Amino acid sequence: MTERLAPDTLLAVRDLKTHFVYRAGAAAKSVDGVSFEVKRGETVAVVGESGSGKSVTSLSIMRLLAEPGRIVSGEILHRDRQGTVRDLAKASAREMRALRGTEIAMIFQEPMTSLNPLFTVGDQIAEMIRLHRKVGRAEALREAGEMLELVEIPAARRRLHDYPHHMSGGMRQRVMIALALANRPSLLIADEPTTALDVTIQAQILDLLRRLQAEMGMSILFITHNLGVVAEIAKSVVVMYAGRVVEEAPVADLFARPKHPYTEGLLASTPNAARDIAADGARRPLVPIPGSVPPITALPPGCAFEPRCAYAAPRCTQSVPPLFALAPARHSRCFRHDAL
Amino acid sequence: MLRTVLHRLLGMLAVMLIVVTIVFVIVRVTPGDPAAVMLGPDATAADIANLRAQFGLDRPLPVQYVQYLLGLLQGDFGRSIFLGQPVLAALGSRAEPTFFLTLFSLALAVLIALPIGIYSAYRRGSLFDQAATTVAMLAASVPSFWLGLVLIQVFAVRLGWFPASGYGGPGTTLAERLGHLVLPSVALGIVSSALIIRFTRASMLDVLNDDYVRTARSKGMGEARVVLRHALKNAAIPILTVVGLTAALLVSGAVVTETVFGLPGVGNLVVNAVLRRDYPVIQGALLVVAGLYVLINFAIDMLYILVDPRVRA
Amino acid sequence: MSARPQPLPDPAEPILAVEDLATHFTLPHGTVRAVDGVSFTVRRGTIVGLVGESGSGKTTVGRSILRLAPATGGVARFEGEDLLKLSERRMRPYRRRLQIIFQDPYSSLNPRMRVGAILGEALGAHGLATGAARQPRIAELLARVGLQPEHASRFPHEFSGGQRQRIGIARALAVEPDLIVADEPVSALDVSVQAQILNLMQDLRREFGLAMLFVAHDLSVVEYLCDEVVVMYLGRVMERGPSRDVYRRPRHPYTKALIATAPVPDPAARRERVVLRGDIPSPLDPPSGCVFRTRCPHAAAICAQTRPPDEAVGPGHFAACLRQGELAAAGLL
Amino acid sequence: MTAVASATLPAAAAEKSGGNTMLRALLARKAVAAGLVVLLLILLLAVFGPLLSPWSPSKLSLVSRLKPPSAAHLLGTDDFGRDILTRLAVAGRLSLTVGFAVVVVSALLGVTLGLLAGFFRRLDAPLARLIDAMMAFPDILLAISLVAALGPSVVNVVAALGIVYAPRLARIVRASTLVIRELPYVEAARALGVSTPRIILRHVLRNLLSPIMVQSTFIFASAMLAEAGLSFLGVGVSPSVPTWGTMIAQGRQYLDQAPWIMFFPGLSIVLAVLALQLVGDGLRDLLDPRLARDL
Amino acid sequence: AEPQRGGVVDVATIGEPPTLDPMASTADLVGIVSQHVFETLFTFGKDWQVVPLLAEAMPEITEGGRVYTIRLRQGVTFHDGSGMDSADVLASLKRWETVASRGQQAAKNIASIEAPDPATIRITLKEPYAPLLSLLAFNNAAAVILPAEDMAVPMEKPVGTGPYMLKERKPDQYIQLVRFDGYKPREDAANGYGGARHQYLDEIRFVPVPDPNTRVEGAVAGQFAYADSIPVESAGRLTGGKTEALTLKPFGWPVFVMNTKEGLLSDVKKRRAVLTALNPEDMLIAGFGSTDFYAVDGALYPDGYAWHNTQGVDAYGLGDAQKAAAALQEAGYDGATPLRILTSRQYEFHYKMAEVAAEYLKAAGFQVQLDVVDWATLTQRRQDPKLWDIFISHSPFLPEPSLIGVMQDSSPGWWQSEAKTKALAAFNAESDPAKRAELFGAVQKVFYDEVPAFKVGDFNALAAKSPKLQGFEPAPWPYFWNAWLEK
Ligand SMILES: Nc1ncnc2c1ncn2[C@@H]1O[C@H](COP(=O)(O)OP(=O)(O)OP(=O)(O)O)[C@@H](O)[C@H]1O
Ligand SMILES: Nc1ncnc2c1ncn2[C@@H]1O[C@H](COP(=O)(O)OP(=O)(O)OP(=O)(O)O)[C@@H](O)[C@H]1O
Ligand SMILES: [Mg+2]
Ligand SMILES: [Mg+2]
Repeated sequence: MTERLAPDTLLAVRDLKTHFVYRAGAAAKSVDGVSFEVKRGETVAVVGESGSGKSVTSLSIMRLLAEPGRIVSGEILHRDRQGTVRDLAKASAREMRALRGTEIAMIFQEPMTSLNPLFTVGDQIAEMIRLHRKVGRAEALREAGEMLELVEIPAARRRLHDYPHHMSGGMRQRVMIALALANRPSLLIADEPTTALDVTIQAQILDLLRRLQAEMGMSILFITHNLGVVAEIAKSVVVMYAGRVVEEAPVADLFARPKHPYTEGLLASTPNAARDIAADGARRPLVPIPGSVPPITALPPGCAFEPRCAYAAPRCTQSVPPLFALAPARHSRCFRHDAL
Repeated sequence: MLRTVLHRLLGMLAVMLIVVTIVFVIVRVTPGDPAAVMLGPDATAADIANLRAQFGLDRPLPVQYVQYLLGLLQGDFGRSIFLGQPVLAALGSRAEPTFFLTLFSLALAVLIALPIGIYSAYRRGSLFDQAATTVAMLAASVPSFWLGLVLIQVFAVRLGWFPASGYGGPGTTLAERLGHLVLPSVALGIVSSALIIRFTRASMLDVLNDDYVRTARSKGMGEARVVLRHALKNAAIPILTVVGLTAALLVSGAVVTETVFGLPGVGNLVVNAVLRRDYPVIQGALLVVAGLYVLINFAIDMLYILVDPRVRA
Repeated sequence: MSARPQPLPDPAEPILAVEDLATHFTLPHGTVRAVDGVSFTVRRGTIVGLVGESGSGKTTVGRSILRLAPATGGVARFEGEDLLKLSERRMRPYRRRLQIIFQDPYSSLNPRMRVGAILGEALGAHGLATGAARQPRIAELLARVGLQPEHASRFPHEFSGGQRQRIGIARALAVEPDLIVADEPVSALDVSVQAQILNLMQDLRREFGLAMLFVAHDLSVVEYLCDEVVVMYLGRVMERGPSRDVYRRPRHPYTKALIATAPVPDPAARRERVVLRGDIPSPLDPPSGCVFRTRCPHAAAICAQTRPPDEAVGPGHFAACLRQGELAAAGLL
Repeated sequence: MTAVASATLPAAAAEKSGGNTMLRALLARKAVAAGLVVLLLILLLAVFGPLLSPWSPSKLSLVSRLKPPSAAHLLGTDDFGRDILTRLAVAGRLSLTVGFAVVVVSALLGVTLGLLAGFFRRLDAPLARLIDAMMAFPDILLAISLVAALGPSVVNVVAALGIVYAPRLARIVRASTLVIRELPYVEAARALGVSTPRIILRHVLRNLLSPIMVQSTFIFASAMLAEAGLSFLGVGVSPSVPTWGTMIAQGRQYLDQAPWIMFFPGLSIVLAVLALQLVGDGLRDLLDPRLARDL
Repeated sequence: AEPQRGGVVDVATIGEPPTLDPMASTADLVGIVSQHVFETLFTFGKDWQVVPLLAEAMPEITEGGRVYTIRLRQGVTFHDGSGMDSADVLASLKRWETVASRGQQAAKNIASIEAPDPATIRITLKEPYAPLLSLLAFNNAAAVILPAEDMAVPMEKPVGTGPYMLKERKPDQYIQLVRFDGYKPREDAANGYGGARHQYLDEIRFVPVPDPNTRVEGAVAGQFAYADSIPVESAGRLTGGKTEALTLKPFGWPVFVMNTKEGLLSDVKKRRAVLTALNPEDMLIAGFGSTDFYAVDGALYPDGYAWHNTQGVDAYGLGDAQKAAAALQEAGYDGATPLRILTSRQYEFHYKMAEVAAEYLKAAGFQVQLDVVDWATLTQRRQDPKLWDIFISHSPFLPEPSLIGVMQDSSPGWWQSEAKTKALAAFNAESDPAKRAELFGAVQKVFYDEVPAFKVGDFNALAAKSPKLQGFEPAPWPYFWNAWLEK
């Protein structure tokens, strides 16, 4: 299987389908054909609106899907430190446990609830360390203190004995980062880690992640719905819509020349002072995308974006467009990508 | 933290005062004259009036209320009209069977319910879960006295394994007396386990969906540890709450069970006291049981403060 | 302590003048100074943006003006009448003229009421469009916010977030208000839908000459939509003035940092920026003097002693920083 | 954003309160459907049973006392020679009526109390204490004392159990009211100048109907069990009034000789209570999984 | 078999006695327990004749039946070790006159009580009063003899002269009596409650088991040597070798007492209509199941009692709805006022008879309202004439008819009439037993004429007894001296 994964690539998701299957036979095709790659030491952003399947994708990689979620098909190839390539979609529960926290770690959107309220933050970090390495409790706690220092928590050693509720949202997110990085994973999945935070705190966290990445060299899969954050942090971007990847591009290309009507619409509907406010203060009206995201259980048979699309053509209603490769690392799921 | 404790304490006292008042009101509007009962079928009206005066039953209600409150403050729960002994003593002498009955049924219920509840929640929707939920519900639907009667029929009358009723005579050892509690404890324990199963399951379901459980899994932790360390500890408080409250509920169940099994416990005393119009005893028992409930609640609150660092702040 | 708002150079009379508004919540373990001496004005037909980090008191300002939260001090003059002093009965006519739109499109509509009933209740509360006139009026309102008349018979859950937000706006419009407090009306919406609502708000302002107090924490939205902006921090106003001036030349270190840290959807625009250190202090125990000083890169000893007054730094532009003149001169602002 | 969506969605699904959809969703659960069918059967028996039966529920026939189940008397006769099936049906009317009436009484009491406590800050502290105090009494114990105080009659049993279960509803209603009171749609109504009673009725109470309904089915079940318990202890409904509880108490002495007298009413209780719990559980799962905590 | 000494018996009683002071209560349960601890001057023999107990012999009656001179037995000691003499007796009888309801009844006729010497007591009556000895002998509101220094009311410690003494009392759990070693039995042969009382058993424990089914189950499981008052329905369950049914035949009579003072039944015509309407046989079947346990009998005392006669009984047992309806109409019944029957389930047969009676009364045109309350409420409510028209009770066949409730003017029902007073006065003043029996016929005739109550019939009591319990004589108030356990 090794040959299927380029040597500089840490993770490759190929045509992943994750569905939530209910007894009634109805299935929510939350992730329905997602492909992308994460190279060593690089940050890939996954962007998309609420419900587009970003979280389900990341949880599929971690194999932490809640019932009745199932990976239906596709592969998730992962290369570990020893160079072994594994398909996580088929790995055993035991293999996954060994990988989680050591090779792949994850931080979540809600810093307020992602830490166990009944244990001190020191204990929670130390637990992570001791789950994967044979070290004593004291040693683990000492290391946990170091991790807290690393994530710039003031008076780190003292705060080891604090409970999560003693800390602000920004601090807790730092603790989560310390926890995730305690065993120096090669891949960090960050699922909207700054969405719940204020802009000033968000900036702190983004800075921190950038710095740690530079120091530790891990790859980051950064999930967000904020295009501004994407612009700040990512090297390449994956845009999702209704469970599918609609566009993939290096970050500069994406903002300069979107190759999917959805991406284009997204950019046009986001206020941008430089673009929208004239020198005399007059406002150019925003160009919203009409309508709203269709429910994941009732997608149109063709392109999911077609009902809202200004470029829609008859064939768009007939079949789901494939992911067209436009250039190296440049894909679009649009029949009419040339028209853009 | 001290402030929190004080606050809860004051709240508890306020609740107790209302409890006392409710009890007093209920009992005083009760018809049926304790004096008439005590004097027997052929007593004359004059005798009855005499005895009423002797017990202070002829004074106006507010006066009786104030007297009662004052008495309570001095630890005086009144004297049983019928038994001729202080209410606290009467309750105390009946505490043993009720205490052990409650303890055994609770222990039994918890032993049955906790593992089932936890596993049901963990395997939500599985065959085990469905079976456990259904059986629990069935157990909660069976009148406990019915179950008691069946147990007596089978294990005492037919098989003769356990005594049918009572609590042993004078000079019996504690062990012998406790033998009388096997059947009642089973009857009561099974019925109360239903509630604990449902609560445990619900609380576990709640926390199993919490974000920090997912965090624990993302650390690469084994399932047993995730469930028993991270989830259960968080579910422990609601579970403890229901266990505590079940203890209080068991007293209620004990009323019926003690009657079925002829156990001389507090529940039995209350039923008898109602029939005998023994006001102070009813007051005392209701008060003690409600007080216990309030205290258990308070204890759980305190436990909350101990276990949950968020409340401690 | 804080300076009275100066008479505006603009001839337009302010429809709402808030002076020294304070709203304190007494909790078991202390007093939260949610709003602590806030002053600003809203002129007819303008949109005033209220920005600040979470917990800075934006929502409480709006709720206090509408008497949904009990103000503890100050005045809020609506056409000269101090709303905060009115009895609930005398407040009633003003309830028609002031309206509110909420952030959460899910909890702001009663799930058990049909859309028609929701709008009907708004009309009924002030005896507007009674009897046969009501149905057409409801249809008209729905049309105005881009929905169909037949939507009146549906329940809120049958709508998407953006549509619900439109219903919330229609409810506010039903009583033909003069001023709307919009509390983060687009924060909960997806970007693609957010723009629809922003455009709708623009239209309404133009069409009805509505004045609006627009609460948001997305700076680019405020910049795009608002004529004036008020920047809050820990219950106080740091800076206020015409949007253009404030965004181009912020005269308060907090505003400057806020603008600098807001991510911009443009990878080319990655700038050097001052990242504020630390967290917002607890509103239970705000710092003395200038509340911002604990995170301010330019804090000096004096900042701990004196509460900075609102200082005019331009036409209609005020900043509450003791050192703003000094910093501006040094090119640090 | 996600949190809001996922918290509201299950509730929203249930709110397709076109009645029909909800009923269909309920029936889709096998257990709930079974519960509803059993309840319906019991109800039919109670309503039409006595009309169809050739026997009178009250007429004594001492020659045919204690007859085991037979073709003439499907479930046998009791110690007065009355047909058990017929009495079971009549008793079912009463048991169900008692259960239902208890629900009504406790709902009136509990909902009022809970709304007042939850909506008006000033009343909250004292009323919450009162609710706590009432909760402190174990149900049977309090019911016994109340029935003893009021006298054993159907009305008094209903009143007593109504009082006993009222705080359960009050607590839930209060807790939810405290939440709903702060919700934006209530605030919006206030901002519109909608009167307080109307806010309480249309905005608060309307949204409490589901939890009230769920809790009510459980109260219904508890009340039927409690009524049986009280009758068993001899402090319930007057024994001359046939309810399943009094029938069990009456049959207890014939446990050996004529077990059917006690068996069938017992079975009826178990079935009815089980059915109610199944329905309640289904409703709760459907309406709001979070309610599970309050039982 | 030969009586054997030793052993402990558990006796299941219907409840906890309200007091152990036999003077303070007329409840049967009090008498059952306390008769083992306390003794009276006289008691009843096998055929309900008065026989001496603490008295040496039957009294010497002089002055036309007005003076009773009673010789006391010598060497009798109390449980506290002190000896009994006439001072104790005098004090006890004084206490009885004030505390006990039957004592108060007697006191009305007593002019004085004196103790001329330590071994003699003398009672002087105002008028001849035949029931006196029965009153002194009765174990119910009993004239027990206590040590003179223990006269406190309520009683502080139960010290008597009986064969057993109190060791421990745990209310609702047990009353433990142990053999009193200082007891000196009489020398004459055992004769009912009288004669020699042998103390074979080491201990007697009275265990209150209010629930009749629990008594049955306990008995079947072999837990109780004796279980009192078993519902007759359960007779069939008393099998299995550890227990057997014991019937006391006849035990007593269920009675529907009518309110002659106020309300519907203050009209004698309507009371007669009730009498006509009721069918005692059906009521007895419902209450007692089979003729093993009841007899349809209108006489106030069944055959075999000296008081038996058939005066007036032809009015009994008609169960004639039409005739009753006619009588009712004639009496001017409005057809709407409810006839309130007050009953309880403490004794299941009360309730069952009430159910049947209600059907018959309805057939006769009465509006019937059944008020089923608990026994405590019943005993209270029946004191208030405004609350009821009929209440249901029962009584053992008392050795002395004048002790019967309805014969008392003041007891609930409040039956008073010239005819009654006259008939009773004549009966009470006569001391010759044969003449008294005849005079009682006249009393019974008035009873059926004025219908102050409805005697339903005779019934037998059922008890459960272990086959090992020997030498036990069935009695309405069971006693356990003279009984022994077979090993
Ligand atoms: N446990 C689940 N059961 C059923 N459906 C689910 C579940 N989790 C997610 N889904 C569905 O899968 C789809 C994708 O959800 P996902 O959480 O991945 O979206 P997202 O892109 O992360 O959105 P957000 O920005 O709101 O976090 C949604 O339609 C959601 O309803
Ligand atoms: N009813 C209340 N009782 C107590 N404290 C309150 C209340 N309402 C608001 N607060 C407190 O007042 C402060 C300001 O809250 P407010 O909601 O006005 O902030 P905000 O700027 O709107 O924040 P966000 O951006 O999170 O909506 C916060 O610290 C908050 O906890
Ligand atoms: Mg997500
Ligand atoms: Mg806000």
